[in-house]
Amino acid sequence: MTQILMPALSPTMEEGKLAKWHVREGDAVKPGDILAEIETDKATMEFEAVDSGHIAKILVPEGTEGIKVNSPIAELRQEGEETDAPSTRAAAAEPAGKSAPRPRPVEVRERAPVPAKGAGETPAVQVAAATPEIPQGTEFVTTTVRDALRDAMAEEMRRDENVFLMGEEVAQYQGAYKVSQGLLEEFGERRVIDTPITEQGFAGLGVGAAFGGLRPIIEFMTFNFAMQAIDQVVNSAAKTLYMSGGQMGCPIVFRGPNGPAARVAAQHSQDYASWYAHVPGLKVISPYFAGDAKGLLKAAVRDPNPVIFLENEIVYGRSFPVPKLDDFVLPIGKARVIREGSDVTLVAHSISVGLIMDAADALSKEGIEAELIDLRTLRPLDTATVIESVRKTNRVISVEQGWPVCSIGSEIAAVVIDEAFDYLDAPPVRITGKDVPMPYAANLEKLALPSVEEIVSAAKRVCYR
Amino acid sequence: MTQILMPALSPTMEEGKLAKWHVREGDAVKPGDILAEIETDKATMEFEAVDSGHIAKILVPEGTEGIKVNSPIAELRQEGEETDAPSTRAAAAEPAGKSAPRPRPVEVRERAPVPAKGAGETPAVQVAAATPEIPQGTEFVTTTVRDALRDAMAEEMRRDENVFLMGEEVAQYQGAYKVSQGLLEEFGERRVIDTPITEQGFAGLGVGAAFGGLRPIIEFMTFNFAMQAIDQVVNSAAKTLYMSGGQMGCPIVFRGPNGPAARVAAQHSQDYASWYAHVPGLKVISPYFAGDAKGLLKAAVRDPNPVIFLENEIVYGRSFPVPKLDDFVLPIGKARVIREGSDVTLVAHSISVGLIMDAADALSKEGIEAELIDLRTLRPLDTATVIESVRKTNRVISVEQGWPVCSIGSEIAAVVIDEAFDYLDAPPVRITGKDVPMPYAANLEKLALPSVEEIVSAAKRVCYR
Amino acid sequence: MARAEATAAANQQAEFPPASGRVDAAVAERLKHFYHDMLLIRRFEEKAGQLYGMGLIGGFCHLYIGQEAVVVGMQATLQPRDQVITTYRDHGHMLACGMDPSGVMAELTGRHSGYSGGKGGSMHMFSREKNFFGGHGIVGANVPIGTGLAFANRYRQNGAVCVTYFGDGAANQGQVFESFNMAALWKLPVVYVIENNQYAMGTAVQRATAEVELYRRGSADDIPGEAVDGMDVEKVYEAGRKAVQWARDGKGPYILEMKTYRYRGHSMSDPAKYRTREEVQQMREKHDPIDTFGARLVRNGTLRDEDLKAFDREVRQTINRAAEFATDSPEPAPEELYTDVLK
Amino acid sequence: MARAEATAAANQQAEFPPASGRVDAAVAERLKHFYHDMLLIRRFEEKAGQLYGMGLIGGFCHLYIGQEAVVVGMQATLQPRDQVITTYRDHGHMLACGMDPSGVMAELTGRHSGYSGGKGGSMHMFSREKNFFGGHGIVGANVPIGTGLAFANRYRQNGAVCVTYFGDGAANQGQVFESFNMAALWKLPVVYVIENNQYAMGTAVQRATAEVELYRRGSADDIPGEAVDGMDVEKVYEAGRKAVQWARDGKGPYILEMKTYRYRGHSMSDPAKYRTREEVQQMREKHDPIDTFGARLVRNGTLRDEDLKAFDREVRQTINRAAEFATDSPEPAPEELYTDVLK
Repeated sequence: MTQILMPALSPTMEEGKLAKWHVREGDAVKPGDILAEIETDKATMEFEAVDSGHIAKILVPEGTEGIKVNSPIAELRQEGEETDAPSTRAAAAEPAGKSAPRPRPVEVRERAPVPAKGAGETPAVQVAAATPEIPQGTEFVTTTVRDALRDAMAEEMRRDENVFLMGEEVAQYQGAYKVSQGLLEEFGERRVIDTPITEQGFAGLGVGAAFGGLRPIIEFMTFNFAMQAIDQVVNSAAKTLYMSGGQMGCPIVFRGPNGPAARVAAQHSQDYASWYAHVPGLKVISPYFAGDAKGLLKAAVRDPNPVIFLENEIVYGRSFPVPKLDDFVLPIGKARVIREGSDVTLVAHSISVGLIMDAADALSKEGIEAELIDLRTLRPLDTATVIESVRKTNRVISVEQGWPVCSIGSEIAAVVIDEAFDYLDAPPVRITGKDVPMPYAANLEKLALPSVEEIVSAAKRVCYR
Repeated sequence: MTQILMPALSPTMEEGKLAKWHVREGDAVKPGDILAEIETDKATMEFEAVDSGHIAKILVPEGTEGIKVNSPIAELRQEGEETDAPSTRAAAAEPAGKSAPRPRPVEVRERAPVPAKGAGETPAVQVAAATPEIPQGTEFVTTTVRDALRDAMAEEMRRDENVFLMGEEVAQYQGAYKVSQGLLEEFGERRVIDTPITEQGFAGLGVGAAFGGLRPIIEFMTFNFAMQAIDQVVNSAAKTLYMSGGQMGCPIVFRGPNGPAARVAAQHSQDYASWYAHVPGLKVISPYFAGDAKGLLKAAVRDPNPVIFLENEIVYGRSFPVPKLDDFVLPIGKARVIREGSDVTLVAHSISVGLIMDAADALSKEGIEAELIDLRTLRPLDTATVIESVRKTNRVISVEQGWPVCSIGSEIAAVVIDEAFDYLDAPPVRITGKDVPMPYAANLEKLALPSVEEIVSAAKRVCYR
Repeated sequence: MARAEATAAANQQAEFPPASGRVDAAVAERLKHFYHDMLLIRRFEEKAGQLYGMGLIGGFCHLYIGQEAVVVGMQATLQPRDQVITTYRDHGHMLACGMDPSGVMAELTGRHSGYSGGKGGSMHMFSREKNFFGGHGIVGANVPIGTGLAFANRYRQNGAVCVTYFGDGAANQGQVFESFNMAALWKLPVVYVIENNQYAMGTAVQRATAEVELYRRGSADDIPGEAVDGMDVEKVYEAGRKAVQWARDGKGPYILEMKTYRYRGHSMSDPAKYRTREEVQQMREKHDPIDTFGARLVRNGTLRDEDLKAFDREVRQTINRAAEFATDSPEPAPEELYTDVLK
Repeated sequence: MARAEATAAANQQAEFPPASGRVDAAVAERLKHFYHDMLLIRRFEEKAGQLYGMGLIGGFCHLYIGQEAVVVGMQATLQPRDQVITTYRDHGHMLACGMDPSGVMAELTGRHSGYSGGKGGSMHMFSREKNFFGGHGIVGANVPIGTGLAFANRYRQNGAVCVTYFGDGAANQGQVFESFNMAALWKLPVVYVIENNQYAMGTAVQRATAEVELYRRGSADDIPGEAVDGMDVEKVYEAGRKAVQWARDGKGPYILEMKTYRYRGHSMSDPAKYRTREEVQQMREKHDPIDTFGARLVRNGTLRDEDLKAFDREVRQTINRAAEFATDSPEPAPEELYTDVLK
């Protein structure tokens, strides 16, 4: 008897729903037959048989949600090939061997901003308090970052006929990471356009369309693929306004996931934040929370300049409260203090904001109150907010997933030392991705990325504890 | 009568030689006729007539050297078209109007390294003193950086049959900037290869050739054009050794001019130093002196890793002493103290080394002794040499032509603050190219670039003078 | 320079080619403008070369001398709403689009009154008013951009066509093929004009390109292509009309390979050792687009010798005024360094 | 896995196709190896899918199921000195090159004993020993690299050919055309194998490519091209022999478009909604490269049903051993994080 286990059907899947059984007990199956439909965090997938045999028992009825990956869902009676023993073993519920690394855990739990100290209100209202754009009493809706981005695009496309979305798999496929779900249906093929795999070509085509008066949103399946298009982004989009003495505005958004996802290795895991932040003529946005993702993407679409909008694949599935407002637009270029504290300033953007939040919780237990800054925009960098905080806490730690040399952290350190030299009680600390291409192995990938432990330890060090 | 003036025949030409007259006094000429052959800093150019008329007088005999651009070399008697008056005026020796901007002056004078304090030896020997690779008593030959680079390639190609040079115009044309002069003649079409204008393609082809056991030198006409190829440089060349667990070495050199030249505007003037320095898996070299250019390029060709070799178009024409050795190879990854001083450390690479040398002279007159560091290699960055100097001088100023955000200067500041926090008497200063695309206008271009004045002023400020 | 526009407008109705040896009035008017506009470009470029020699123009400066028939013939096929985009050898295109020679020359000298306020220089100039979209410095990069302008036209159903010029060297760039594929797939209204002047900088076409018939460059995408004598403005016009109409009719892209020649080096600093002086002289003497066309006009009675001389005088005046303007205009104010980075 | 190599070696002299219905001994040997190697890939991929479902394999994982005939047929045309390079759908290529299934599977599970020491994963694996040059994650980027391997062969006059595989999606990338041009211009010994499995991720060929006959993709460079039934290993072998010989003879590049099909999604996380279940079933039932070929071998007497079953048992054992090895091997040591960045 072989146990059929709940499969992992995406790099980031932890658990799923058994939407439908395609077989009943007693049915004969052969490899390739569809056994069931499974709902993952992104899509409904068909689950195929790998071995021949008969379904002896169905262990989990259809409609069950939250089934952990690798838990048994059915039993298969095989044709009794004696050589299949190892297969049975390998398919056992608890894989043997010294380790069975799971995909790096994805925190899909709802994750609200940490409340400011002493406030008794709900986290959602705390977002409001820190964001003057949201009127008192606004209702909040828990939304994934993925859906917040989609909603931002949909709203802007409804508002302005000149806005369109173009990229690989954005239309029929609903987005490689499902960010454009539903847009083709609402806006049609004219405005939601699948491209060939020709990044340089369609990035340049987008620039031309922007010169021609449209408002393109160009999705890169990941910014790793945008390296092939970066000449068009920098030389054509970023520089032309200047080269034309102000004539040729290029209102375009280049967006997509940036940095590492989970186990996709070196060529798919680079963080381009510091490269783009280096280039005048661009604006660069890298949000963490769903509300910021929505409000800033809407601002990006309306901005008359080329905007690089760096998302994060793992963050797509995280949920946060988003204000229920008809037209929620946030200003580009403003960092946000997401938690006040007196002992050390932790600065981050994108997924690393989650790390500093966890670190702050841990530090608080040890009596260190960290002030947390979500940069949100990387160009222009809101150095004033950082400096103001450092003048209070006298210590600063930056956290990012990118490589260390000439990083966002290097810039933060240089700015802080320049503008708050006399306030510093310890040198600024940069916590970054390690200075290596991203490894595939689960244990090495974990080591390559910044961790809560590193942050906590650095914070204690600069606080001389 | 119209004066025929010595023409400027390249973006960097200041003066030239009248190699040959093709006309004599009394000859009739019409537009397009060749008047003379002029030797510029790069090539011998034919100089054509613009107007019709007769050569009335030849003012400068052939063979004359050092004729300043715009000085009269002959007189033309035109056919007497009355409407040509403005033309005559425009062609006058001293152009009227409020300004006649000249191309940014190129310092072609021989420029030896500044002697270390107190030494009575010649500058050439000083280079030796600071460079353990050069035996005592070695003869030095004054060489342009252009020729030093060519000599390095020629020597390596003679040494190793697997070394070849590929790029746009490297063969028949002898290099767009004449760096590969003579190589086609010596090594033939098999090893000196003109490519189509397809940067991504031939960069990738070079990577494949390196995987296949050859030692490619890929010349980019400028690193500005390499932005189209940067995916191959980073994803294929830099990451594959790691992704293959050490199997797939990629011994390749990508070289060419980087950063601004003279008046070539935004798309041809970007400095990519910090971008490449950011990327693990690469080595990044950016020399100033001819000897370093030679010794480090030879090291780069022999290195088993992908090496980015950043040259500078304006520096090509500068001359420095180069040791006359059969095989002069320098270690990659070592900065060099080119002048000792006690008051402030000035750090630079490439053409900015010339600026800090001039600044040090000026500062010395005001009683401030600067220590000068030529980084030479940007990855790995020789932070030890910088830190050691800063611990002595307690002040540091970095100078580069690239943009400020996430720059080499940001990295220097972050490293210094981390490793010499308690030694600093003033915050590190970053002097960089301004945070704008490069403008074309002569006056704006000058303002966009770091100047000796800025360095001197910053040095006085950090010394509290 | 309203002339170029007038030419274009005048010719939208005119029949072409003329049925007999004598030409009717509208056609005659067009032919005169052809001659005039080519001459204007020629004299402009000669003057630019002169100012470069004097150090008044800096950096790179890529002259269009020899190729005048291409832009002049093409421009006459366009309507004002149509767009033009090209590479860095762009002075001729700007003049053909009706941009003011003084403003172009002032940009070359890096003055405030230049089309880009002195910030762009020879390679980067634009006129939204004249639908001229540059002037781009990266070889081949303007091709996706031009394709994007055509995409915007189709998106807006505005009936406009984008003429995207590039050279034989750019014709090997990957993004050109990527553009061809998208333009063909989506039937975008774009005419690709390959100005094959035989040398990509110093590399002769056959040394850089496996298939030297560049009009076939779109054959992998089934894009119609045609080789044209780019030294004959009438042939350019004829082929251009057909191609532009094809694109305007929604049939998709069209490729015109203009066989042409540049007399000068790639840029001002190119000694052009890769070809013989004789080759250049041969082209100048036997195939010059202006001389041969002028002679034809005199031969068929459209113009007299005196008319040609009068054109020359007028054009020289225009150019001299432009040079004067470009020399006398002030440089940009220092604070302009920081403007136009963002809108 | 010395079998794949043995197949290649055995077949260098053998006649093909057989003249009569019965096949001679050498040919029969080759055909058996075809069947065996295709089956090995199929079972390997099924197991990989299973381990992915168990969370033992992470990230992306692009299965080759359905396309086995392409690499198996091609590999048999090669000599040991020839090189192979492909994209990220690379497991089949590695097995066909003779790489150890255990080492490949251990790389998929990210273990120290994997071909890249666990650092590369499914998309980035290499074997210098077997002349397999990856395994590349950027669509199209392996094409210039493969062209460069061919360049090195020509440079060294070593008589080797580089087979460069890529998909229908990659066939639109600009750098592919750039490579075609250089390969044609310099007559490099490279065979481009376009594995047209009909969908670039979720985009059907005709939605991404103006000219859907991909073997014509080199026509702008006059590169000979040919469409091949990629579901029939014998047809692949036949076409491959011709193409490889062409390249080896110094005649330059050759393009083979393999019409094939992948049964699974683009990667493990692809629900593949862009095609119908019926379309997939139709391919599996009527055109499966293994089933149809196996039936043919039984029909013409080369193998008996029992032989097929014996192959299946042996292959399953190999694969199960590989899975066990890949599950039991330790992860890389933590200090490996910092090795192999530079040599």
